[in-house]
Amino acid sequence: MPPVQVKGEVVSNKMLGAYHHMTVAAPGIAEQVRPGNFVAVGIGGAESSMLLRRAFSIYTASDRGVYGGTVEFVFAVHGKGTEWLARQRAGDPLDVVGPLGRPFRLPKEPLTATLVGGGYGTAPLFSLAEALRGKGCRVDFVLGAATTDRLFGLLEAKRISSSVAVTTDDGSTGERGRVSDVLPSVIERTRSDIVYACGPMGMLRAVADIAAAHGMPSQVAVEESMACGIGVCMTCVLPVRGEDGVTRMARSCVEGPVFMGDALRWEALGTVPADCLGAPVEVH
Amino acid sequence: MPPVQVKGEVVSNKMLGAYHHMTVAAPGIAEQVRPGNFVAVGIGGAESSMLLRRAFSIYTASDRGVYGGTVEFVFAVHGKGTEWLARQRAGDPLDVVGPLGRPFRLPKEPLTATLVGGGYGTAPLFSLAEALRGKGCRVDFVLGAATTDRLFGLLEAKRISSSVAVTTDDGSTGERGRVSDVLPSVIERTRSDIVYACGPMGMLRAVADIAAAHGMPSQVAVEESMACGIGVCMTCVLPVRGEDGVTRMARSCVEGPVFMGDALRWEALGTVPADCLGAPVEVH
Amino acid sequence: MSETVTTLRVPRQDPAPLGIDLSTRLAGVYFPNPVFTASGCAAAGQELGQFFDVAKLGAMVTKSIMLEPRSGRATPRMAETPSGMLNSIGLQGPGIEVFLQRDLPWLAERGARTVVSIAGSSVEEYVKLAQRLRGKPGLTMLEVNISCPNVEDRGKVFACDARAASDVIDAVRRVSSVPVFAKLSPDVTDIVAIARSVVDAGASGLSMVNTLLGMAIDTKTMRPVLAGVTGGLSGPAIRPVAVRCVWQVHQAMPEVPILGMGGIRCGNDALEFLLAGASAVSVGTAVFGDPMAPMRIIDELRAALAERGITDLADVVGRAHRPPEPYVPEGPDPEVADQ
Amino acid sequence: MSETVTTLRVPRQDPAPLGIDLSTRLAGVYFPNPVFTASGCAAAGQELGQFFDVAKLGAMVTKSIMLEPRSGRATPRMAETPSGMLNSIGLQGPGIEVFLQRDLPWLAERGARTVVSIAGSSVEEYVKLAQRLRGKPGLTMLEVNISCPNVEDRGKVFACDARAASDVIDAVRRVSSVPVFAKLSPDVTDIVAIARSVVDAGASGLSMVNTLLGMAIDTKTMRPVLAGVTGGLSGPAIRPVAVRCVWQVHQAMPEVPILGMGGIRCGNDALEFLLAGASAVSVGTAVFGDPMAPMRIIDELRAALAERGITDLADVVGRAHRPPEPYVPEGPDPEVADQ
Ligand SMILES: Cc1cc2nc3c(=O)[nH]c(=O)nc-3n(C[C@H](O)[C@H](O)[C@H](O)COP(=O)(O)OP(=O)(O)OC[C@H]3O[C@@H](n4cnc5c(N)ncnc54)[C@H](O)[C@@H]3O)c2cc1C
Ligand SMILES: Cc1cc2nc3c(=O)[nH]c(=O)nc-3n(C[C@H](O)[C@H](O)[C@H](O)COP(=O)(O)OP(=O)(O)OC[C@H]3O[C@@H](n4cnc5c(N)ncnc54)[C@H](O)[C@@H]3O)c2cc1C
Ligand SMILES: Cc1cc2nc3c(=O)[nH]c(=O)nc-3n(C[C@H](O)[C@H](O)[C@H](O)COP(=O)(O)O)c2cc1C
Ligand SMILES: Cc1cc2nc3c(=O)[nH]c(=O)nc-3n(C[C@H](O)[C@H](O)[C@H](O)COP(=O)(O)O)c2cc1C
Ligand code: FES
Ligand code: FES
Repeated sequence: MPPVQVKGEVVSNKMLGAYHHMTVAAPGIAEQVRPGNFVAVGIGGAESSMLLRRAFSIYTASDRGVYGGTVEFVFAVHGKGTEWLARQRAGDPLDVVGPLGRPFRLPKEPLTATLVGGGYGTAPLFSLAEALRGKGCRVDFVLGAATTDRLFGLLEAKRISSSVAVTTDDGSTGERGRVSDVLPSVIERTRSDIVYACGPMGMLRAVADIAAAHGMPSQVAVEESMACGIGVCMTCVLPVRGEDGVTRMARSCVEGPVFMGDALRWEALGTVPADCLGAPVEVH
Repeated sequence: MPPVQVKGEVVSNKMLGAYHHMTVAAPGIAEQVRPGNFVAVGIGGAESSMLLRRAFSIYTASDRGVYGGTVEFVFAVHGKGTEWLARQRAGDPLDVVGPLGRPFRLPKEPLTATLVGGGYGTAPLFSLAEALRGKGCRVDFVLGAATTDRLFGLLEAKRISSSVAVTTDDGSTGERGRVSDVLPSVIERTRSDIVYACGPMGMLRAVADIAAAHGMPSQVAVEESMACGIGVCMTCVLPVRGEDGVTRMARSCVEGPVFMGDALRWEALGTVPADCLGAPVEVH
Repeated sequence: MSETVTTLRVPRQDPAPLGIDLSTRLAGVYFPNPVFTASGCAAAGQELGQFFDVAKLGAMVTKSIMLEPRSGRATPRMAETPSGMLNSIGLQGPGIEVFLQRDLPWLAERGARTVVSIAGSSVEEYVKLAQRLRGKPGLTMLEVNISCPNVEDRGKVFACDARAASDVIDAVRRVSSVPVFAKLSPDVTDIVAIARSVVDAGASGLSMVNTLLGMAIDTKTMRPVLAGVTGGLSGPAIRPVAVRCVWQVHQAMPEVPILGMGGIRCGNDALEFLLAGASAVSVGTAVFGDPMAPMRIIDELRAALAERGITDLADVVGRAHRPPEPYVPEGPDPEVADQ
Repeated sequence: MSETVTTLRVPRQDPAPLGIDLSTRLAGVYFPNPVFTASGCAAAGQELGQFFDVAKLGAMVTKSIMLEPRSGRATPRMAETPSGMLNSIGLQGPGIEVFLQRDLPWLAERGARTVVSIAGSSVEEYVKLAQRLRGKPGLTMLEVNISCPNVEDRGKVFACDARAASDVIDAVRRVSSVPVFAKLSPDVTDIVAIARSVVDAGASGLSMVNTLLGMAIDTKTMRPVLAGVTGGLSGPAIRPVAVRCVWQVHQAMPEVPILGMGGIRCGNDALEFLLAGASAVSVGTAVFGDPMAPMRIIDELRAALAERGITDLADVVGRAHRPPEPYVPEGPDPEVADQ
């Protein structure tokens, strides 16, 4: 199902701890959303000095309701664009493109899955959890954040999963520490078969390493700076090892944002590894 | 009294025929306003692609009231900036600099004055009329516009003047034609001593010519594209003959917008007349 | 070329609804409308094909292709700037062979007119690319991206040196089966001199302009934002510079067709380039913010011509160079200017 | 200079509240803070004096002055563009004699440090201007605007020719009583080459950059907006180009002091130029939108340094050229980057 561009409308924009929870009426998008997809939102209108869309993982989408299809996402104010977005109110127009990106892949058989979320990175994991449970999978959550106000969806996680482990850097909720501190025990306790994760790069890498160490597959949703979000600009690339064993600079907006944890060249992030296809040869 | 920069707030923004009537709480500005002054309004906020202020003649200013000082102006939607301004609602912030420009000069003695306004150009004439009447002058109005919905302040003009003549291009109100068609008869009927005018250049020129033909002085408020409005950029210049008989490119934002009708080099507008101080000498 | 022309006259290319003829010609090649994509801002068409029919474009201009696969540069590769953006992609691409197998046929099947942009690091590489592309179905024109470092001249960019630029163009046009457009960089002291040299070398036309060299520094990390340190500035921010380049070159060589680009975001922007002397335009960065931009701009341009009572696009090309028309509204406030 | 320095150390120059030292030196001259006005964007100070005390500026840079009075060009002289503006003023001004009688004394009385910008159409004119300014009270530095047509070379702009540029600078610095800064144009193929030539000719420092040549066409009248057809592009739109120029020149000649400018609108923008290698900055177009901009930018810059735990402005000059600090936040989302 191809992405569509929709002149949507803000239904609500609420503070949620340190984050904003945005609901947008975006008919045509909601219907097609799968867990792990994201939307790209236009910022500031035609006279804005900000040309580029901002990408947000879809928290949930519903194709029913008075507004026709709605899409919800959770965002942190980071810079000028999200500041503007935080100021938008119910009824304001919002230009949305989506659904974008490759979603999480679901297992054929009913497995035990551990879902790891960092900060707002937890947002896309709830629809994933539901899809997994729909396939008869067991779902356990590990949620982490710097502080409690950045811990997203704890109650919801408890409602829809078999167990939830929580960490915060300051220990204000759950264990003091990182998700990577508790993930191994969770995996072992639940005899997990697969790990799904979304959050900052540092966390994703730690999660992928742990999964690998336990000889299990992981899928991680990355966050790379994106200019277009639709695959035409080549700004959002990461070094990824393909089925054929060859590393390519892969576009995270169309080949991702969900990648297999063992396909990402973690050690080479932010570089072009020498063995990458078409890597620059030093001219002497 | 130097101009000030004020973080003001929109009190109201109402449609008025084809125009918008904007009231802004701008304490510090209102107190100093004199007839013919203008304000320069910031457009679109910090992330706007529009850097320059928009200039608007002050319709009226009041230093009393709940909002502290308020300033009112009347504007037509012309391009992107005024489109934005038209969207602003009560409570929205508005950055205003003012009062700017040289106001109309008032006569010492109680004279008979004809005030000529074209379209929204009528706006600054009401405070002028009050000031003139305060000095015991007789005030007559000549108002013109393309169509009735662009005729501003007809009732108010009737209330505060001895007579009002009206023209519209389409004849929908008053006489069909231009203000210049009726001005001579008004001048003669009222034995006017001086003419004040504000409106588009074409009208101002016609008014100044008629005043000159009647051997009487005129003051006209011009409208030139302005980048700064405070006298530092040199974009808003017009060829003006000084007391010393020498023509200079004068900044309409600080030496104007009000000029003596006979000082403006009408025939040379949009050019640099050869006899202008420092005019380019052809290099061969 | 006549073949191409006729085959392109089929209705689905929407020649001119509302009785307005948007068709244009570049070096004798017919295009049903003047709105093209910009190289590197539309990949090879498949992605935009999800949003609109690429055959509805005046032409599809493909990402500059090189002989071999290229990884491009490390990330971050982009930075947003006021009304613009910086990019330093480093010409990532699959190489000409994959392009010929996978991308060009896809475009040909859909009936898209395709302008293939080629990039090399030596005259020889450009020539090889042009040879591989000879007579390939779907190929309508070549755009030669000479804003590339010349390995044979200590990495000096071809486009910044009249001699190097014309060497490339001369060599390419000798082997090309289609018209050859030279894509110029605005980062030069005298754009007209460069334009002259490539036209003298046989360029059929000029694509103007490529990005301006710029950079941004992250005040948090206190380091350059881009891994490549400097990058190309694009978007509405550069439009005045791009329009000036088109104006100057059309002024100097009115007979040379120009594909204008740089910050086109709406129909009026496109019209500005046409008035300056461009016969067609490329829409680049605007696509990132609005994937439908090229289709929207075609409609807006058609409406803009209609408003002005113009029925033929050709009437606006270079028109700003003509003396002012009598009916220019006087005074700054059109609505009461008739007072 | 030592005199100047001491006299400038009086408290009302606000040396460094919050224990942050914003003072900087250009060619040995002390300035209490690095925020200057830009030539042509602050006239000669009187108008801005209504909004703030001009002595609080790092320095006041005056509108380029010529020998004789100048009417400048016809109107329209400006066009707003995306995040920028075009101007074609044509160096309107009263001439050096009026400037010396009326403007410079006004600035001197107020204790403002004044950088006088001079412009000429021949080497001789520049020299005469520098001679008239010799030892005048209030004169702190000369900025030589070489973005002017050279009547002796068919109107070719001095700044676009290394030879012409260095001829002017060499002649001026021989007669000047104060440091001489050469103001460079970004409209050149190789800014480093031009910079080198003027430094070799004896420039004490460089002002970078002047406006980019651009133009706009009014799609209603279908004619150029500016009476002068082309004009200078300024504002945030050009900042990435300006920062790149400063970066390249500082990279090549780290010892040469740079007055950086081009699109500075807030304290972070100023910091970006300092990190690129500028020792001070000029604020131009931003003043049109916000007359208080220079004062605001001083405060924002001080706050930005405080946030980063930097107490001395000198620590950020050119810092972006140094290898990255260890504590650079990883990942795109700082707030949970510590996960
Ligand atoms: C696939 C994907 C999913 C995302 N999901 C979420 C989410 O659910 N919630 C949330 O709060 N944020 C999310 N982000 C990050 C979000 O896109 C950025 O926080 C946002 O773009 C910052 O914009 P800004 O204008 O506030 O910051 P600025 O720094 O002003 O942005 C400047 C430019 O850099 C880009 N940029 C800056 N930071 C990031 C970043 N971290 N990732 C990508 N681009 C960036 C912007 O898109 C813009 O083009 C996601 C990013 C991606 C790529
Ligand atoms: C002293 C003075 C008083 C004015 N009083 C009024 C008033 O009371 N009511 C009213 O409706 N308009 C008034 N104007 C005109 C008003 O400033 C313009 O209509 C407005 O700037 C147009 O901005 P825009 O963004 O809508 O148009 P755009 O065309 O997008 O503006 C682009 C640029 O051109 C400038 N510009 C465009 N048209 C004009 C113009 N006619 N005059 C000056 N600058 C212009 C803008 O300031 C801006 O910098 C006045 C202008 C001046 C100089
Ligand atoms: C991300 C990006 C990649 C680009 N890649 C190329 C390229 O491969 N070849 C080329 O000739 N121009 C390339 N360009 C330049 C554009 O084709 C165009 O000339 C320039 O961006 C100005 O147009 P715009 O402002 O509409 O984007 C690229 C531009 C961008 C923004
Ligand atoms: C209206 C205007 C007039 C200018 N006049 C001059 C001038 O007389 N001399 C000069 O050296 N630069 C002049 N400049 C260039 C500025 O000094 C500055 O170099 C340029 O505008 C970039 O800075 P900014 O983006 O902060 O404006 C002028 C710029 C503007 C906008
Ligand atoms: S963001 Fe443009 S290709 Fe991914
Ligand atoms: S608008 Fe700047 S001097 Fe008048």
